[in-house]
Amino acid sequence: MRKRGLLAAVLAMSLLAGCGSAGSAASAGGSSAASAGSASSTASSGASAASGDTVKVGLLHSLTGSMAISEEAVRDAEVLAIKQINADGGVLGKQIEYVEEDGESDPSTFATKAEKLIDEDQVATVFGCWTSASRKAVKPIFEDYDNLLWYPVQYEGMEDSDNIVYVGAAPNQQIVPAIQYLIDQGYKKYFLMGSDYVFPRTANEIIKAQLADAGLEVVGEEYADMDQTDFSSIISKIESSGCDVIINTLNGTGNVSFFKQMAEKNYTSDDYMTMSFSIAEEEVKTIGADILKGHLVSWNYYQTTDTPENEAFVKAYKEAYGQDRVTSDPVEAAYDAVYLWKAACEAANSTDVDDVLDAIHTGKISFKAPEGTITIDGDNQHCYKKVRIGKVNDQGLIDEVYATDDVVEPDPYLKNYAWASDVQPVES
Amino acid sequence: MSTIITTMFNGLSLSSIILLASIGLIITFGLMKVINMAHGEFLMIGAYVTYLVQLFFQNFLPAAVFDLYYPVALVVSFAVTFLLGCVLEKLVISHLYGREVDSLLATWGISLILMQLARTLFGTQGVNVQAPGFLTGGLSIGSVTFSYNRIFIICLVIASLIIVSAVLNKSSFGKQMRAVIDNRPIAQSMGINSRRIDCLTFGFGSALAGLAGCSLALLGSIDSHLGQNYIVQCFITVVLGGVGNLAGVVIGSLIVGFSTIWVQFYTSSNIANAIVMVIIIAFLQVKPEGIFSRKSRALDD
Amino acid sequence: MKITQDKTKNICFLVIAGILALCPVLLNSGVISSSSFVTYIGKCICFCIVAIGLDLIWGYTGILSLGHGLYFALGAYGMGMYLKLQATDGQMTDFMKTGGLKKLPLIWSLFRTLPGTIVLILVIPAGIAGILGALIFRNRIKGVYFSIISQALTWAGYSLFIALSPYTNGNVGITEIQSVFGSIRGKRHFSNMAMLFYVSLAVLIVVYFLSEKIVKSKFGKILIAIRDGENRTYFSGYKVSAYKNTIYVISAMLAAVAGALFINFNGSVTPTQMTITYSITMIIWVAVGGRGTILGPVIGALLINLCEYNLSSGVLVDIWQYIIGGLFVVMILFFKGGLMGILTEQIPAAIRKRKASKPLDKEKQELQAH
Amino acid sequence: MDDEARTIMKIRRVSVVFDGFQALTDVTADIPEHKISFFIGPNGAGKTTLLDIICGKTRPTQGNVRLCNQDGTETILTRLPEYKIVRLGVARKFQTPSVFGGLSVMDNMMLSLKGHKSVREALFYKMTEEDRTLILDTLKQVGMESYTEERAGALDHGHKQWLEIAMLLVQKPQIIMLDEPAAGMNKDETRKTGDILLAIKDRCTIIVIEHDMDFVRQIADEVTVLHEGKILVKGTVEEALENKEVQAVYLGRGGEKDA
Repeated sequence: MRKRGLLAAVLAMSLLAGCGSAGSAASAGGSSAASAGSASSTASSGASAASGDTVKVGLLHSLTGSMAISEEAVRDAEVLAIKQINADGGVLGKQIEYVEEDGESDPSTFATKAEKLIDEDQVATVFGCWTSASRKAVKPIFEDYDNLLWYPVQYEGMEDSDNIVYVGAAPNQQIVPAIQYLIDQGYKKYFLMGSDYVFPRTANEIIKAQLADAGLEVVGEEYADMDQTDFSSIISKIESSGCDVIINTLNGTGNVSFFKQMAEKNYTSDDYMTMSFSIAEEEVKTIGADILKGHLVSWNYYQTTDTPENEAFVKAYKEAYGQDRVTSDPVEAAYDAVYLWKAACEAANSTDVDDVLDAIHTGKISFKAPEGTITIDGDNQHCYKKVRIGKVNDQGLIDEVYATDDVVEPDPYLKNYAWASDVQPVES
Repeated sequence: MSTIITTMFNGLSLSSIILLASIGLIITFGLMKVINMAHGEFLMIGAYVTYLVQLFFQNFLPAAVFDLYYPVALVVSFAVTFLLGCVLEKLVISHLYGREVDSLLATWGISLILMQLARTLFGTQGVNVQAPGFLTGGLSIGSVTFSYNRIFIICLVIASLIIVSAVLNKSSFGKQMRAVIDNRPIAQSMGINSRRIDCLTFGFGSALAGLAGCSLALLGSIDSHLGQNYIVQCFITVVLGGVGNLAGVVIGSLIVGFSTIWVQFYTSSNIANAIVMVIIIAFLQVKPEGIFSRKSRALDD
Repeated sequence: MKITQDKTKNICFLVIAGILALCPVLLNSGVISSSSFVTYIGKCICFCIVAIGLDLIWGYTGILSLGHGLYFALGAYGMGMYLKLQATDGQMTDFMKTGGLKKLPLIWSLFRTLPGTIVLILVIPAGIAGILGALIFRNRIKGVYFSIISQALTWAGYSLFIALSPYTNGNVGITEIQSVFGSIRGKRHFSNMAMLFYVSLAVLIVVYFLSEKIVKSKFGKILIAIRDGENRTYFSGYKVSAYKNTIYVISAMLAAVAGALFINFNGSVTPTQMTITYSITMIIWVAVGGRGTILGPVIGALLINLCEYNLSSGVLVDIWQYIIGGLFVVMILFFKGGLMGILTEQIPAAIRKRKASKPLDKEKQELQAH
Repeated sequence: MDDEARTIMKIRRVSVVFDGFQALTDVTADIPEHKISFFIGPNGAGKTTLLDIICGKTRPTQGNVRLCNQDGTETILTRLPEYKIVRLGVARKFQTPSVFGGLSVMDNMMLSLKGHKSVREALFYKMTEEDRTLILDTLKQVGMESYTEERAGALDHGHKQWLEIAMLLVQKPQIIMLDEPAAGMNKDETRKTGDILLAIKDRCTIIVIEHDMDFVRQIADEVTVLHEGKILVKGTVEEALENKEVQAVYLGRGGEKDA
């Protein structure tokens, strides 16, 4: 990871003249106040904020432990966005200086570090978290200190907080349409499989309700433990269930083991179609396109998404972190989050949390993102996003096979779905 | 019928995986009484070496010979982990003989370092090893499919078992090794270089882990956490089987493997983990000497 | 001479406790700028308590438990359930509903009142530890075998808490709760935080001197005897297994108390607290501080966690992993006594050597010459 | 030797098999009270195994060992856990000196005192004056009264041996079993050990395993020769030494051993 940082530094320097050094100082040095501060002032010499006047933001991801596998890429995207923004003058003329903390894949550490960032480092806002566990652990802290968290990952919904902006998809922007798509495709027998934690369990409750409403059959429901390496018994259960599609909510490493072991048994997407909610381009890379090709996934963004913004984004990302790296939905969402915050600050003409929140509550904060324009909903602080169903191709990229014509309104509690009444939380 | 066969095969292959992962421990833990918590990281190293060898074949050799990367990787990862094992022995383990608990803790520190090293070198994201042609897919008989890879692992386990017992019982190195383990001073007085033997023994144990890692690479993700997924099961298996006893560990792995598969058949994996542990504890109640049988005249060693 | 040394240790502890006690005051008077730091010190106090508990069984009795995270978490969950019920005023929680439960499970309803909760926080871990201990020690399973089994049990507990998601909220655990004294975050809740802080500190002081008393008693001597020669102790007419079991239960209860306090500071608990990694981290505190003394673990826990707090961020993340790993290895290899050992043995010994060797230097050189 | 000595322990038809190896075969013996009984024999004769059985470290495959109480009743030792056997007053010193190295001599003695063995008692135990005096007297017997605050681990071999003997004495046992007490001691130390044993003989029964024949001659009342797990001869030192078989199996090797 350090290596990457240095590599990034070298590339950035050669490519983006001065501000590269800001990036390098920051990304190689993860930013200690001094280095990034001084670097950024030299960086933007000539730009409006020559004074070296900066605004501090926090990055809070797992850089060690089991979750680092997923979260590193997201962090890289946030750093990239910060570097770009600094490169063209920063936020309200202020250079962004980021303070980075390691969540160590332990929600309690996330809580500690969140408090440290907000109260000790006095950051204006924090970009971070991946698992629902870490988000739930820091949520009350952001509320008590009245700070703002930008959460870049799709999640199970049933939540909204004044102090969190959810840039990833709500269930009705990923899970529900994906299931609808499968229903329309005429799949009859569904097998639900996920890692044994809260997102899959909640997601599956939603899916079961939706399928029940459509009068379709769930022929099996299985949960693998977090670091399970042998899936043979789950695969046997799939075989005997006679399902024709698998709804896969496994996370990270579980996916690798599962699909490799499906391939061991000569199964392809023709035998068992899968619809995955946690497989993005990175996972495809680690599992192998030869194994995954033809399988379905559901996101709001793919590296192949055809917009000029995306072209630029993918180019910048690869230049910064190496040609072998790929962009994915969470990566893009994390990248958007930084720009959305910038937009909010500019609308509020302040980086103060309350002003930023006021600006967000107008419901007019939006960003022309790689996935297309996304807008923050003024009430539940989720984003209006396009839904895209994709199919893995043999280059290991994901082709869009279906997309909503327009952005979908976020509905974290699935209030607009009659069948969801049972999965909605207790009114309190 | 087919479900029964499949279940049996699953049980067998899971057992073989566990056994393969723990076979190195039979040497380091069973014979040397060193609790190597970094054993899992040696699995990880084996897997990463496999990845590197594959990379080399992809980039520098014609596609025709690509499949050969795997046998090469087996050899290379054995060699690499052997050397690393020797280094580790010289630097750390050699200070820890007779201090079992301390060896457990110190090697855990080592495993922290090795994991971070993996992150530093290969990044946090997992890397992919593509199975060689002759190990992709499986052999279908009727409705049942036996994956070539699983069959290969079973063979590899049997092979390693034979190697180990041969080394221990036939080779002069094995004889010296057991001499040193039985009675260090006498062995030394007979002119055996015990420090060298220790080093080689530990290296051998680690190398077996590397070998295992090489085949685990085909089963799942290769990342800095690979080792952590196996370590607990490995140790409990060795303890269950009766430390230092090849046959015992084989039995142990079979118990763990089959009971896991069997319980998973009725519940979820997590419940299975819990239940299997309970089963093992219960078993140890009936047969604690499955854990240790010591015939030492010294009252406390 | 031994006596005076114990005295100085106790004085050292009281000094440390005094410094800790000052933190909220300093915060109030603005010397310490951030309340979050003081909250973290509060967490460290909890870590000190669990470290002392670990030292009682490892440092004194020679039983290495790799599973104390389990008891720590049990305590935290117990308190968490009470606090959660306060937050939902006794109603069932969202995750129960999502999990398909129709009404509040019985086990939860036991945690409605604070007194009941406190009792259960002590009784449940004690019960579990007692039963496990009885089974394991009866069979004379000891040394690394015990460590490995305790590790496996922790793993089982972890899996179980994940699997029983409707009751435990799976990997997310118990969140969105306030401390027993209400919210403690930010300057405006200073009084609550101070209250919680001083309660915890008081508990630590009590635990410290209680442990000192235990290890000085005949009971404590027997623990050391067990560590030095288990069978010999049997042949002196002591039922070793009973002693082991007792101290194991005590230290499990200490861990639970620590957990119960911890969740008040942390505001959430997850199964991560019962992972093996977390349990071994606790061992590091004891090893670095110095096993076999009650002061050592306190110092270790404070030192390591304060370093981690400041070092495991930004550029230092990677290096921190090397540091902590390396430090641990070095300590185990060369300084079995940890920092306390260095202070009370290595350094004095070195000084004595220096003094002794001065006149001998000549001879030394001659020896080297040959 | 006076024959009206009461039998305090009965060893009845004891056999032990360690996976296939017959360590003891059908051993039967009576231990007379207030006498020093020796078990001698070449290595592997099963001497230590016999002590292991008496004190509960090893369980016999067949037979049993009974303790004859003053009231005429008998307690079967071979069914009890070792710590209960100890509490009945059957104390043992092991071949390798095993004192509690981490504790002071005083604490070692204190732990060996009779009574206060349960967890609860141990937690609230306060040392009484008579306990203290008893300990000091006992230490005086082995000439270690000046060592009370030494760390037991720091003592030299001989002192460890004597401390361990003192730890047995302070238990006020009925029976003391010693496994090669003279091992690794020089002549003077050996003699001193012998004197100690003679001095305590009237207070308890002593069972000794030993190779050193001078030591045997010094203090033995009765000698039992074991060979390959069987009893060869039983009688006084002289009777034992005159026996042809004994000379054949033992003395030759014993001689070498002493040389």
